[in-house]
Amino acid sequence: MDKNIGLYICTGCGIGEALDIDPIAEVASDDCSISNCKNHAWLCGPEGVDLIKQDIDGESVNTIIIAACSGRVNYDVFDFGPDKIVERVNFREQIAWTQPPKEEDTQMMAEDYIRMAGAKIGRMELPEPFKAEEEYTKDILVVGGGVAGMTAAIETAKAGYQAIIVEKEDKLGGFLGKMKKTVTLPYKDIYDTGAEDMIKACEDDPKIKVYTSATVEKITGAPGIFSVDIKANGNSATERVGAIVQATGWEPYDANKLGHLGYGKFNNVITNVEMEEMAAAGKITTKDGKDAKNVLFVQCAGSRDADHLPYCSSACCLVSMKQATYLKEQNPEAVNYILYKDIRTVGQSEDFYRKAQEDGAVFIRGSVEEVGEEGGSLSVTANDELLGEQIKIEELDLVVLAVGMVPRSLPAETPKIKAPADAEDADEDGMMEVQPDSGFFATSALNLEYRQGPELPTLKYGLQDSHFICFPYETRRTGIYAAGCVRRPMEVGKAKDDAVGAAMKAIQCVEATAIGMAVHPRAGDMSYPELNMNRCTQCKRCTEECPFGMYNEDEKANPLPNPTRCRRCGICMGACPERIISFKDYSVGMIGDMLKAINVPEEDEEKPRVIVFVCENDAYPAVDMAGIRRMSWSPFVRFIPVRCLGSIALVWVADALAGGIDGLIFMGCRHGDDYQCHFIKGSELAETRLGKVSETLDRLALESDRVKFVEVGITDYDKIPEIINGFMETIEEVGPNPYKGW
Amino acid sequence: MAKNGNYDPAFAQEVFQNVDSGEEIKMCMQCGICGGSCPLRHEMDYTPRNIFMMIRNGRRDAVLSSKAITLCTSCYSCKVRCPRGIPVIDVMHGLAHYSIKQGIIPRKGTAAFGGEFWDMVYRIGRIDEKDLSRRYYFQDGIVAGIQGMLGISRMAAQMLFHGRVKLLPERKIKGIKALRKMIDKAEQMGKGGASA
Amino acid sequence: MADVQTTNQSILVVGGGISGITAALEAAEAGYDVALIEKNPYLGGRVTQLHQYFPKLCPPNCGLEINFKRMKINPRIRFFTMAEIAGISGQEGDYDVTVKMAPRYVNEKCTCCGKCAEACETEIDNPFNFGMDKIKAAYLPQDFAFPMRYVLDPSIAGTDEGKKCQDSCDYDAIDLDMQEATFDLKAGAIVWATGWNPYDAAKVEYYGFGENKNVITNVMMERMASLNGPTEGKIVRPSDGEEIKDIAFIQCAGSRDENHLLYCSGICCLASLKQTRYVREQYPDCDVTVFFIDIRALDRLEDFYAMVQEDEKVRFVKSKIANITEDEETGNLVLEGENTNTGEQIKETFDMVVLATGMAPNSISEVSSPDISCDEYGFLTNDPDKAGIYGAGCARRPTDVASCVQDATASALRAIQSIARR
Amino acid sequence: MKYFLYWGCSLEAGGKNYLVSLEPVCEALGMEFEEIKDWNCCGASISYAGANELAIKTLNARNIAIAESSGGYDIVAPCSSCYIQMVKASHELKDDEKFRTQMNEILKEGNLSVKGTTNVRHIMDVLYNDGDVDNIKARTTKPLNGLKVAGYVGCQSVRPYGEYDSVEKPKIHDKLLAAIGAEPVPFPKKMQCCGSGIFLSEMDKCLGLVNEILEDALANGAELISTVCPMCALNLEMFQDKVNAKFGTNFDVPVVYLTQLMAAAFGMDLKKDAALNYNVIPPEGIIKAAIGG
Repeated sequence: MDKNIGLYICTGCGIGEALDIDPIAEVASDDCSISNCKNHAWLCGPEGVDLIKQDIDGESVNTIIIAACSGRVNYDVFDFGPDKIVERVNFREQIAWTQPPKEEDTQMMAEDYIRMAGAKIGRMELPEPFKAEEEYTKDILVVGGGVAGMTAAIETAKAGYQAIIVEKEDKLGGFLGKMKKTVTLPYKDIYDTGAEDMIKACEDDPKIKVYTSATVEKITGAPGIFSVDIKANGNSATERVGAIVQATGWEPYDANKLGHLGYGKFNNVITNVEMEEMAAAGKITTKDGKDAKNVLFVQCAGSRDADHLPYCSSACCLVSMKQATYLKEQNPEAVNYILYKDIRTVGQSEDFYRKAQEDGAVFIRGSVEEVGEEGGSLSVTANDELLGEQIKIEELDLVVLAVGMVPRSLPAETPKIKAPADAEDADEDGMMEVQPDSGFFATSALNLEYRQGPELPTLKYGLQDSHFICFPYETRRTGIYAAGCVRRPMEVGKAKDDAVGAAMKAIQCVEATAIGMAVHPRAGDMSYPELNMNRCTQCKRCTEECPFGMYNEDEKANPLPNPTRCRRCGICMGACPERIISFKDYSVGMIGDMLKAINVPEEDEEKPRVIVFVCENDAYPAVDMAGIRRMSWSPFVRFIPVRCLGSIALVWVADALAGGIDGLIFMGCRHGDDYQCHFIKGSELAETRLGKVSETLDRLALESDRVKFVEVGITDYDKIPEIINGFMETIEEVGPNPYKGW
Repeated sequence: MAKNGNYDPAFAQEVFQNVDSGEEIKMCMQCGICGGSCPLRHEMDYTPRNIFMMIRNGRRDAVLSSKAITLCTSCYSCKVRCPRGIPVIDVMHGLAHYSIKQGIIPRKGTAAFGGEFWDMVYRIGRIDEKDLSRRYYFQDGIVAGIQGMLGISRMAAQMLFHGRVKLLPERKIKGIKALRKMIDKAEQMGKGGASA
Repeated sequence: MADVQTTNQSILVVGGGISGITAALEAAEAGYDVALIEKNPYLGGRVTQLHQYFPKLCPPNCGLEINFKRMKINPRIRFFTMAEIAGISGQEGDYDVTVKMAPRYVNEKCTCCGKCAEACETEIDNPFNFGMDKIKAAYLPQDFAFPMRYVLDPSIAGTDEGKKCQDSCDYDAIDLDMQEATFDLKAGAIVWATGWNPYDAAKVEYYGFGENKNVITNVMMERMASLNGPTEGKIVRPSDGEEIKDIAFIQCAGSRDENHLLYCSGICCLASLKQTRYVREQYPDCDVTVFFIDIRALDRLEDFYAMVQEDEKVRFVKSKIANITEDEETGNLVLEGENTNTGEQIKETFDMVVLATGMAPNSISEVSSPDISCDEYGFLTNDPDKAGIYGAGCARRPTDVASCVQDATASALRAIQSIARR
Repeated sequence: MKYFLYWGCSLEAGGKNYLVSLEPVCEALGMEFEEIKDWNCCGASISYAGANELAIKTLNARNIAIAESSGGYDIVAPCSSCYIQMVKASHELKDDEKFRTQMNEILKEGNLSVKGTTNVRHIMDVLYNDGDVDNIKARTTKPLNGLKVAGYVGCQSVRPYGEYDSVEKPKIHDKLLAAIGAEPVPFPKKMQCCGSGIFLSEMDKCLGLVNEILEDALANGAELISTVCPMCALNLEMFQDKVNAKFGTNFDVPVVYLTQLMAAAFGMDLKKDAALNYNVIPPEGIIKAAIGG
C-alpha cells in the first residue's frame, strides 16, 4: 500500500520534561522523510486521539507512528482499524522513566528510536491472510473411541460440527465399556458408566461418523485441509478434516513385570483391570470359582516406582475403593484390605474415601514384602509403616494389583533412527535412539506425513501432555490435540472434561484457519511466512528447526510450507541463512534496516552502542516493568523487540557489528527442561546459533564477549539494570568496535 | 485371636459389636491429632490412634490390657479436633468398660474407683464424696486403706474443717427402684458386652 | 455502560481469574462475542498473587501476559473490572443479566503515570499482599495489573486526600463523584468461574493464626516470595524480619476435616512442596519439615515430590499437628503432635510455620438462577439437566491451574453449544 | 427468669462454696432456681468403669425427663462434669430420633418419657448471656480493682460442643472477670485438663497437670485462680501441697469459684454469700484488699 505516514509524539507522563521534541521532529523529516509530525501533551486523551483521527480522515494518513507510552498500555485507544499500520515507540517506559531528563544521551536515544521506527515502517506491509487452494473443511477427526474419544465427538456434534471417530476395536467404549461402574463427581457412591448411552449417542447422531475395527493409515495436509486415509474392516476410506483430537487412551501396566507381587505365580493374584472385568461379568470369585470374601488391594502396583512407572496413575486409589464396594455388595461379610502408600482422593473424591471407610475397608499404610500361598489361600507379608512392624494377612481369596496407566503413545521400546554424522550417541550401525519430544517416538496412531515424524511428540513417560501449565492443550502439531489418558493418567470424569476442552481447541483451530488467522499463542496474527524459493539452497534448516513441523520436504529437500500449521514465531526466518523467509510485517530486511538506522557516534565520542534483542513475550514486559518501577540503566542501549529469539537472523549480528555497534544482548525465555519459550525451542535455538556466531566473530578478530545471551523471565525486571550495565562494563573492557565509521 | 503381626478382622468385629462407639474407629485416617492433643499422652503406652490401628490389626490383648484406655481424663480435646469426627473419648471409655467387663482391668485404681462410684450411683442414685473415697481406699482392706487415706488425710481434714464435707450420709433418692430398673434395661439394651 | 452490545448470541463469563480469562478467550477465538465480569480492579485473579507455578517454578505472569495480549487484539471480548453480577433472569439461550459496578474513582483516561499515588498520603492495608504491608490509598493494584489503571480506595473518595489526588492528575482521570452503577447484559450462556478464597486459617484455632505472629498461610508465603510482595521476595519472620533457620509446613490446615472443609483441597500438597523450593533457594542451611496426612501428588507431579524428597534438608513427618504455642520472647513456635510412623510424641520448635490452608469456593449464593446447582460445599455441579450456566475451574472443584484451564476450555464449548442449540 | 438448677452431688460437699455463692449472685441477676425433683447423679466421667454408655445416658435422660414434665425450663449445671453428661444426653435426645425412641423405652420402666425439648446450659453461659455483662457491671458495687485473676476454664465446661464459647480459645470467663473489675491474666493453660475424675486413682500422673496449670497461672502474674467446676476447684486447690512435695514447688495460691468473686464484687457478705471461709487456701485477704475493705 502507499504509506502516508504520520508521527505523533506524546509529551505527557514526563516525556515532555525529558526530551526536546522539535529536534526529534527534525530527525523524523531529515532521516525518515516523515514530514507530518505532531505532538500533544496528552495523546491518549480525547483531543490527542482526535488529532490523529483528523489526519486519518483529512490527510488520509494510513501509517501511524506513536511515540508515547509502551505499546502494552492504551492498546485500545490507539487502535485505528485493521487497514492502518500502527507502530508504537516506547518513549515513556524506556526513556522518560528510566533516563535522566534533558541529557544529550537521552535525546539521542529518542532520536534513534524514531529513526528505527521510520526504517521499520518502511518495510512493513499489512498482512494478507493465507488462503489455501483447497477448500477448508471444519470437520473434526477423533482418533480413539473410548470415553475421551466418544465425549470429544459428541460434544463436537453438539456444537454443530461434524465428527469422525476412528476406533481400533470392533466396538466403541474402550475401557469405559468394560467397567461395571464408575466413581466420579459427586463421589458419594458408585455410578453407572453410561457407556452404552454414549455409544448409542455416537452411532445415532447424524453429525458423528463412526469407523470401528479401524486404523488411521495416513494423514496428509494441514489444519483445515487434512486428508485422512482410514482402513476399516479391510476397506479403505478417505476423509477430509480440519483438526484432530487424539484420544487413544491407555493400557494397564504389564503385570507380568510385577512378579515380586505374585502375579503370574499365583492364579488369584489379578490386576484391577481383570477385577473390573470379572465384576462386570457378574461375580467376583477365585480362579476355581469360589466366591471371594477376603481381598487385598495392592496400591501403586508398579506406579510411583522408579523401576516401573515413576509417576502416580491418579485413578487407582478410587478404583480400588470402588472395587471394594463391589465386593461388599456381593457379600456384606467380605473384608477388603487396601495396602497403600498415600491415599490420593483429591477434591470432593475424599467423600468416597470416607464411604470406603464406613463400609469397613481396612486401610494399611505400607508396602508388600512377599505374596505367598498357603492351603489354597493367599497371604501377603507387608511392612506396616504405622505399626512399625512386618505384618501378615492370611486367608486371602484374591490379591488385586492396582496397576497404573500407560499411555498408548508409549512405544514398547524406544525406536531408533539413522543418526546424523556428528551425533555422539550413535550406535555401531549409525543408529540412535529417538528422543521422546520427537515426532518419531510415539506408537503409531496418526501416521502423519510430516517431515518431522508421523506422531505427536511426547513428553516424559510417553505422555502426550502439554508442557505448559497455562496452556495445557498446546501440542507441537498445530490443529492436533490430545485428550484423556494419553495425555496424563486421569479418572473417567476428568477424561470427559478433558475431551470437551480438546474438542473446543479443535473447533477453534478450524474456525481460525478458515479466516487465515494464527492459533495460540499468536492467535489473531494474519501474517504468515513467505518463501522466495529461487534463492533456496535446500540446507534443510527451516524444515528441521520449525518446532511445529510446518515444513514438509520434497525429494530434492526443497521446503514445502504448510502455512496453516504455522504458529508465526519466525524461527524458520531466523534459521534461514539465505534470508528467503519473511512475513509481510516482520522480516530480516526490516530489522536489518532498523539496525542500520541507528546513529553510531564516532569512537572518540565514547558513546558505545549496544543492541538488546528482547523476546516480546517475557523480556519486553520485564523491561516495561523496570521502567514503571523507574529503574535506570545505560543510555547507550537500544531495544528491539522480536517475536521470538528464535527468529533472530544471524546476519543481524554481522550487520550490527559491521555498522560499528559495540555489542548485542539477547534477552529470551528460560530454556532447558522447564523451558518457558512459548515456541518451545526458540530461545534454545538462539543460544545454540549464537555459539556458532562467536566462532565467526573470532575470525573477524572481534571478541565473542560482544555478544551475550541472557535468560530473562517476565518477573526478572529487577535484574534488567544489572544485566545491561554489567554488559556495558564488559564492552568498556573489550573497547570500542574497530569497525566503527567504516 | 491373631498371631502377633497378623491381621485378623475378628477383634475389630468384636469391638464394633460390643464396645460403645467402637464402630466409629472405621473412620480413622491415622492423622494422630488425638494423640497430640491428649493431656496424659506422655503417660500412655499407646495413643488412641495407635489403639485404633491395633484394633484393625486384631491385637486383642494389647488393646484391652493397654493402660491408655483407662488413662482418659475425659477432657474431650481429641473429640473436638478429630478431623473424622470420631468421638475418641467415648471409644476409649467404651474400651475401658469392655476390658473391665472382660475382667482384664488394665488400671486397678481407676477401675476400682469407677466401680465404687457406679455401685453407689446404682445403690442410692447419688454420690457421697467422703463415703466414696473411703470405700475406694478400703477396697484392698484396712491397711492399704489407712495408708491411702493418710495420703489425702490432710486434704480431707482441711475440707472437713472448711465445711466442704457433707456430714449426713447421702440418702437414696426416692425413685431409686425405678432408676435401677431403667439402668438394668439400658445395660441390657446397650453395648458393653456380657461379663466374661 | 450504554455501549455494551450483547445479544443472546453472546457468552457471559463471570470471574476474570485464570479460568474466566481462558473461557473468554477460547470462546472469542472461536468467533463468539464474550463479556467478562471481574470483581477485582484487575484481571488475573488468584494466580496473579502466586510467585511461581508448580511444577515448573515459572512465573504466572508469563502465561497471563500472553492471555492479555490475546485479549488486547481480540475485538470480540469486552471486560469489566470491579463488576459483579447483581441478578440473572431468563433461561439457556436467553439470559438477562444485571451487572453492578463499584466505583473505581479513576476513569479510562488514566495514563498510569502515578502522580496521584505521589500526592496521596493516606495508606491502607495492601489487599494484594493480604495486608502484610501498606499501600497508598491511590494505587496500582499490582505491578502487572491489567488493565494498567490506578484505583482510589473508597475511604478517601469523599475526603481532602481524594481532592489532593484529583488535583495532582493532569489528565482528569480521577472522578470523585463516581457512583456504583448497574447495567444490563444479554447472554445465551454463562460461564461461572468465580474461583476460590483461601480458607480462613483463624478458624483452625489450635494453630493460633493471627495470634502467633510467625504462623502464616501458604498464600501469604506466595506473596512473601514474590519480588513485588511485602518483603521484596525475601522470606523472613513477620515478627522481627529475621531470616529463618527452621520452618514447618502443616498440611490439611482446615481441609479433609469435618470441623472445617470436608474435602481435600487438592493443591496444598504441591503448593507446600513448591514452597519448600522457595525456602531452600534462599536459605541453603534452612531445615524444612512437612507435616502431612497423605502426600497427594497426582500423575507427573509425583516427579516433583520425588525431587523434593531428594533434598536432605527437607523432612516429611506423617502427623496432623495438634497444637502450636508461641514463645513470648523469641516468637518461636512449639509444635505438638504425634509422629504416626513412630508413635512418638512431637514437641519441636520452629521459627516459622506455614499453614497449608485450603480452597473455599467463592459463594454464588447472592445470585440465584434455576440453572445453577451446587454441591453441599458450594461448588457448582454442572447438572446436565440444567444447561445454560456452566461452572469452570475452582468454582467447580478445588484444583490446580492446568486443570482449571482445561476445565475452562471445556466450559467455553459448553457455552457455545447452548448458543448453537438456539 | 426461671431455671432448673442441677447442682449435682459435689456442690453439696466439696463444692459447697460454689453452691452457696452462686445462689445469691444469680438471684441478684434476676434468676430464679428450682430443684429438679428427686434428681439423680449424672454419672460423671468415670462411671464407664461400671456402666455402659446407654446406662449413663439414662441417668441424665431421667433428670431431663423430670425437668421436662415439671416446667421444662432450661437446666443450669454449675458443675462442668454434670453439664457435659447432661448436655450430651440432651443433644442426642434432640437430634437422634433412634436414640430418643430407645431412651423412652428405657424410661418407661420408671413411667417417664422425654421429648428432648429441654435445654441444658452451663452456669457460665447463663451468667454471660442471660445475666448479661452490662447488668453484671451495673451490679458491681465493689469492683475487684485490677485483681490479677487466672480464669481457668477447664475442659468440660465448653468441650466438645462449644455451644456458647470457643472450644479452643474461650473468652467468656475472662469477660465475666473483667466485668467485675478483675484483670484476667493471659493463661494459655486455661484449657488444660486438671485430671478430672481420674485424679484420685491416677494422682501421681495428674499432679503433673495441676503443676503445669498453677505454674502457668502464676508465671502470668495471677494472684488467684477462678474456676467454674467443683472438680477443677478441688484438684487445683486441695492438692497444691502434694504438687509442692512432688515438684519441689511452693504453690499456695487461692482457688475460688467465679461466683464467689462475683458475690464479693456485688458487695455481698464475704462469708455468708461469697462463702470465702470455705476455701482451704484463704482468698479473703487478697479479695478484701482488691475491693477495698
